[in-house]
Amino acid sequence: MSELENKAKNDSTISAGEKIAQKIKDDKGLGQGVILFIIAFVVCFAGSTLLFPKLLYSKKEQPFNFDHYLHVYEAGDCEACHYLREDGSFSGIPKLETCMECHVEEPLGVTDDEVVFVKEYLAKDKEIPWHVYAKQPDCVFFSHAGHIDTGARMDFNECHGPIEETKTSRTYEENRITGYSRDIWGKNIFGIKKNSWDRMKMDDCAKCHKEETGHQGYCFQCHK
Amino acid sequence: MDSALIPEGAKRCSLPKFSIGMAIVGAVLLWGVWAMFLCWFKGLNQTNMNDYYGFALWIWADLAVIAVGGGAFFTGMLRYIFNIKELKNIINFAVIIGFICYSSALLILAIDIGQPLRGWFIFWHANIHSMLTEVAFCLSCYFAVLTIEFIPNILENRQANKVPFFHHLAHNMHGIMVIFAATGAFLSFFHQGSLGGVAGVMYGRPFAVREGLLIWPWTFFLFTWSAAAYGPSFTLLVTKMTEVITGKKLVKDNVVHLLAKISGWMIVTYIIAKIIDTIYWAYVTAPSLGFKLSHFYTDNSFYGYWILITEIVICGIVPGAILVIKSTRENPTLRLVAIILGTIGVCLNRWVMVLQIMAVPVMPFDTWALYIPSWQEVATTVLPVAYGIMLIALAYRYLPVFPQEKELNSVKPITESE
Amino acid sequence: MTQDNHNNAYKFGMVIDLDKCTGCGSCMVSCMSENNVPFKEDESNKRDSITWMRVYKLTNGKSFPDTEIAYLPRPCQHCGGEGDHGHSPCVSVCPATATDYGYDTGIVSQIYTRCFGCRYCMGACPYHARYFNWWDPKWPEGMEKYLSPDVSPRMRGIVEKCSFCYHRYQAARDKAYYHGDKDHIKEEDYQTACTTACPSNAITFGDLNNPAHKVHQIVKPDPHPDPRNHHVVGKSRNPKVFRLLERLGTNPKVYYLSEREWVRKQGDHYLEGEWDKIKNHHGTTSHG
Amino acid sequence: MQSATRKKQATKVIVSSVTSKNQKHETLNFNGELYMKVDRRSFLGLGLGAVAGVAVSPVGLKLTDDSSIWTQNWPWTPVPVDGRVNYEKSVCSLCPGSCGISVRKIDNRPVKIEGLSDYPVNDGGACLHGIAGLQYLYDPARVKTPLKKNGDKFEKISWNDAIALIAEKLKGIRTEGTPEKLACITDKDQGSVSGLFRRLLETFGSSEFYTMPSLESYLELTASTFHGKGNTIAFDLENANFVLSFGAGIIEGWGSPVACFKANASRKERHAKLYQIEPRLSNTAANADKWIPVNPGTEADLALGLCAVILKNNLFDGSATINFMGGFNKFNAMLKRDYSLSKTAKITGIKASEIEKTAKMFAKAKKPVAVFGKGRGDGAQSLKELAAVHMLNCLVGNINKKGGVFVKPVSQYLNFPSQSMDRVADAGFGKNKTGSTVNQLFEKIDKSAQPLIEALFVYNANPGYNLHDSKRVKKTLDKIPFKVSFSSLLDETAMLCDIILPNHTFMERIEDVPSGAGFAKTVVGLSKPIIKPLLNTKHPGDSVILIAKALGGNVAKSFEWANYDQCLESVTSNIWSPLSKRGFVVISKGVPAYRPLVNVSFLAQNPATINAKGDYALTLIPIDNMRLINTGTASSPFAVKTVSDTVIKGKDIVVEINPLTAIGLKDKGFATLTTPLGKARVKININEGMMPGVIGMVRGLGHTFDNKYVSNIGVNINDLIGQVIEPGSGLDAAFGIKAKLVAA
Repeated sequence: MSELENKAKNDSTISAGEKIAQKIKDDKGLGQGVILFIIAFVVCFAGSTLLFPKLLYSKKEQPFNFDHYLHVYEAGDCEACHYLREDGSFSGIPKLETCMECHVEEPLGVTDDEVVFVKEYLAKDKEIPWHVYAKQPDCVFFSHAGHIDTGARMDFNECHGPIEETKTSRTYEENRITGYSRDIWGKNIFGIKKNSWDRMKMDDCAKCHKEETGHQGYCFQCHK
Repeated sequence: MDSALIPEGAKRCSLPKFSIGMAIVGAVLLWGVWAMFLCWFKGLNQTNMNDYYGFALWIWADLAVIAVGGGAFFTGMLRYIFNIKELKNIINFAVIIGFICYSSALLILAIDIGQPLRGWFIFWHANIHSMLTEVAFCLSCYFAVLTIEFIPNILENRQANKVPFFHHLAHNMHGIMVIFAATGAFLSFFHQGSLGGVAGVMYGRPFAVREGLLIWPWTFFLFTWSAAAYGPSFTLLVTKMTEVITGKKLVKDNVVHLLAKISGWMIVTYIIAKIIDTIYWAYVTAPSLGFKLSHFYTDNSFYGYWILITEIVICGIVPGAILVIKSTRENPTLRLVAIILGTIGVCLNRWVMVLQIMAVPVMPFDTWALYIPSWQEVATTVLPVAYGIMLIALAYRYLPVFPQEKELNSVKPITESE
Repeated sequence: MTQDNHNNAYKFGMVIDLDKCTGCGSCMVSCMSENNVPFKEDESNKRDSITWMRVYKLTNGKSFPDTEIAYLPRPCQHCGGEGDHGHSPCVSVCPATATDYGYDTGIVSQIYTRCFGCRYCMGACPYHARYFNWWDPKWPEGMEKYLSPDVSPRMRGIVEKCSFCYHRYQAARDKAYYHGDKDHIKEEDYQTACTTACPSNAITFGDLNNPAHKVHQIVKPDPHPDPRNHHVVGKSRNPKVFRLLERLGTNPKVYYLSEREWVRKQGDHYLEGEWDKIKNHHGTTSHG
Repeated sequence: MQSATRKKQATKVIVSSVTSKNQKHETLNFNGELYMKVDRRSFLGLGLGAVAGVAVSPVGLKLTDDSSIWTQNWPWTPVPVDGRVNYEKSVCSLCPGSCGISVRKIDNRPVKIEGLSDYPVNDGGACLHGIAGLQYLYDPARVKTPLKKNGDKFEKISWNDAIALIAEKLKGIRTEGTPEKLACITDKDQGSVSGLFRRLLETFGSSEFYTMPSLESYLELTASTFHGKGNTIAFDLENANFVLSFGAGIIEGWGSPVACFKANASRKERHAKLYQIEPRLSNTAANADKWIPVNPGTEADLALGLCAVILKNNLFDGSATINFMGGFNKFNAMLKRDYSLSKTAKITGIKASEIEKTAKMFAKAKKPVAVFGKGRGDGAQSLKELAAVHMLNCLVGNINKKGGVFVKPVSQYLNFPSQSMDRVADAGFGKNKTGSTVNQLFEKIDKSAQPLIEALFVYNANPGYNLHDSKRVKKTLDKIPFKVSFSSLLDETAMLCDIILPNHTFMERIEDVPSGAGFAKTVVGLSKPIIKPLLNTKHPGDSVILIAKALGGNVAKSFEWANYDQCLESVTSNIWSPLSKRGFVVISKGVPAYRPLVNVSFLAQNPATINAKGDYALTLIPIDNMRLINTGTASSPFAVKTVSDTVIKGKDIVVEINPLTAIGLKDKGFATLTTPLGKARVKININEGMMPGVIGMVRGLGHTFDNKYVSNIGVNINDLIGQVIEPGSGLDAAFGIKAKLVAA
């Protein structure tokens, strides 16, 4: 007979009442168990909340630093580079061609970033592989025409934040599993939004649509 | 070696013998698991399903196991709500069979969908108009209920029961089981029904579509009814099989007779409803859409009139009659024939309500669709059977599933304690 | 916009002249190349071959030399569902809301990233307009460079179907926004790829609600429910026009036109003697 | 005391769980040890706490969500890059149709081909092959760089080396004083690239320039037989009100396909009629107002029988016969003798009353036109049939009338500068051509013991696939010592060549594309490079110029352009400005003004009808299916995908047969098809639309090159049909062949 069986046999000799009495006696340890529970809970909760995002997102630097502030100042407005085309589509991140409208032959400034730009891209006629913070996945159709001056007259800050004031390009964070930009899923792991541009998931679009138009929209409005 | 785990007073085969049996069934299980992984990693091209036969063997297996698993909810309802005392001697087993059937159904669904990692969208982005949403919710909830119903039986394992906490938990759970039985019956009513609704609401498919009550087509009620009717038959069938395999009498005849009688009357009433439904469909619903009954059954020998006759007469009226009449019901051979026919009947009904719907051409210029399942489909369909056998074997070996076992097989009678 | 507010909504539809259709296949290929439809080594099993637009061959069933053939192109029918309330056979059954009915356009969507591949919609669709991606889409090396960014390529394990080239509507709407007239999409600005490709001009596409559009003029849709079957709405008042399986009450937005009676009869099932009674009855006559 | 120890241990546990996150094992061991000492509840508390902590944190939810999003963005599913949409106009040169196309591009990437609106040929319409054109650009079977054959294998070679090698071989032939032993086969003789090949041959000293059989070649032959050399024929289908088609697949790719589709579609509005005469219920027959099934190969007899009815009933246009010459009376007498109504009915299998009715309808129609060219019009034809059908047009006087037949000179819009000929060139060019057609050329090479041809250029042609008895053609090709292929794809003929100079596809090159193939208007379009060449290929014009320059002497002198671009601009100087600006030039439209003479002498002799070879009971005939290309190129994967499973099933070809003749054969069953040339395993499609006694097999399958989507499917019907040369014309007139079909 195994040890387990013996033990079981012994235990079975104790009556149910005795067992309960024993249990109450043991309750001295209850407080300790609760404390351990709380401590383990807090440690694991905090650990996974703080550490997890660090593991989940890979950090990618932009090819070189881009000074939006300076460019807005020099070019006059955002539309100089990011504009709607005649067919109503949005130009997005400018191509080298657009950059060259100003940076014709010689650099206009003398920063290190501009040196990189000229040497690595302009001279080699290579498009700059920018990481796009606001990049939506392939299944999303987003009509800029429907949202900006031609449509809902929204301010670009509402989705992109005060990017025109930035002098440096922050690190781009990409979800290792999904390939999404962290800006899309949300800065905060709990999904708490401080600013309207902190997260651009479908529910955020739907919420605004619901508020503004009375209907969250049909699937095809934003999907392709 | 494992005798400490075996219920007291029960005789079980030796561990090596048991292990060999388990290994054989386990090999079949592994074959199924291998096919399952192929389907998950390579996609559903591993099957022979196609755009015409989008629902195939799996969905039939799914509906069939849920139908035969209906014994659990119905027996549970009779035991706990209608308080039919005799049934406590078979309720544990009915619950285990239900648990196996429902877990299998969920597993099959997880293989069947094209994107298993997105399966939870059915809950998260639920479309409340869809019968499948109703199925998914009720199925998952009822599976949870079955788990809860199963737990006390597990805790009654000889060793587990020695832990005071488990002992009391099991005891208390038994006490409140009526609540779960009621919940289970309610949930089961809806998901059995909504599985029937899956077909009945397809108004683009004249073979499937049925008129009905409120948002539910008649198939909704017919499915619930048929599961309640045939489920106990299946419970009896599995009990009989267990008895044959173990070579022991496990449930007293009066219990068996009672359940068979209930099943019989349910089958009879169901089959009357089914006949009325079929006649209404054949003479009113289908013709209103331009279809004659012959459209559905001729042109294809596989789905000929024989399937309708088999389902309703041979596997409906016949077992119903056998189980209703006392003399035939109490004849072990005839009873066995009846419960086998009944089980076949409900499975055939599910087959027709899933696959023939897919096969019948709807556009006038379209043709009949047929398909032969691939080995991966067969393996994954056999998988739950193997899993079921293993779980029943384990449960029988280590849990006091049959309260009457000792009494029926022991030299010295032991009074029952609960 | 609520479900009942159809007033300002478009109702895009199509009418296909089966006497002009030659079965040449331009619409099919135009659709495939417009919508990034993949292809695989063996496409001869038509039951696992993705063709959003599929051309069926109809015969009159007579023997040589009285045999006749007609071709019937079948895109997604964009059903309005019973009573044209938007509960299309497929939309109402999708458990995860991966397909919905756009009350603003009458177009039935399919969202590939939402679909989890239960295939219930395929079972519910009597037209076999829905296709499952049994395989991962694969292009020969380099050929993926011709893929259009307007339509996202699908992944395996999900259902896809004709979208009435919705991306062209999106583009037309963008253009309308740009030109400051977002509420009026011009007829020529939104045409599906099959329509523009058809060398026989057999396909006409436009807004069924707009009397200025050609589809409306050909179809003359009846705004009232069919008195004999209240599920059927939008029946054509042109006796040469029919819809597929109209009696089921799916209310498709794809109409077919033919002078040939045997072709029109193949659009639906009829019990003996029924056809002769109803063949010339089209819509109510109260509204012109 | 006991509790103090426990506390101490508990503290240790906490410390360990905080500090040793990276040392999981240790923690576990520690916990394991503790299990025995610390009571169960403490351990449970710790464990549950940890589980609850992780469970309540967003990790689980986020991972569940992310894993589903991962399935939505699988890295192996391509994501097309977005950009600026722009459209470029060009002309499709996949078939003689020459449709205008509009190519949608995203930045510089073409993504879609559509028909070009307002283009005089197709006005916005497009056929499936043109729309699928981008698949040819990225075809897996494309030749990526010049290749040289070494034994059974090809090896890469540089352009310079390839050109030098060709020049060396050719120089050798010239040194031996036999420049006429250089031959060239192209698809057509129109356009500047064909012009360059012809010029190369002439200045080299050879007249051995051949084109593959095509509708255009038949039109020119018919026109020269009736109306004198240098003419061609066009059909004004969009204005005709009664089209009597002798098997012409008007909606199966005949002529300029999209233009024909448009003309056919407008029939409904114009109340024009189409009568289709052919043994099979083709799509054209199905779409026609009337289908008249005719015994295969008796179309010429039927046409003559119709002529006989018209003459007998004096329904012909008397004023038209003024221009007749060459023995009209003799012709009439021949008809009376050989084509009485009953005789014609017997030969053709059509009821006499039907023949009579049709003839009368045709003659009495306002704008009738009789159209020849069975199927797509590029298959085997006999001159007798072409002439007999055309005679109907001549009789009803619809020549050069609206809605009739346009007889017009072959368009000469190119101005090549005069070429420099030396003694060798003059001598060689002066010699007689080996054969009058490419079929005859191969027959003569095959039968000759001496090598008649030393070197062969093949451009845009695939005789090794496309000519009847293609196995024999391939063997004959083997007898030619040096062959150069100018091909984009590694097709059947290219595989037999010694050098392959890969071409830019039509998407990558500039070229003048003249309309033809019986299209009423004469239009020259400009095909433009839509995308930079993807591979190490060249424009075929540039290849020719490079070879010419490498040959030196008078040949080089005749090719003094820097490159093809310059050549094109100069040879099209008359029209270059509008051509380059608008993309096309309409050279002629409307009814030609002149009234040509009609020489009936060919028919008056009543040339013999060519019968199908062999003595099996059934007749195998080719089917032209719009969804399959039947010339040298294989169809695109998209086109193959559209093909019905009653044509292709798996890798098998399906043949059509009437239930009356399908004795012992099951629908969808397998059978062995035997002809005097060979056997093939086929699947059966029992089809009421097929005439009893006839087996139909589609053209365009059975390719053998390296593209798994379109190759090695079915059989090439040309392997099963042997050529029968019509005496006099030199045409391969074997439209079908006798065959038997036995269940397999």
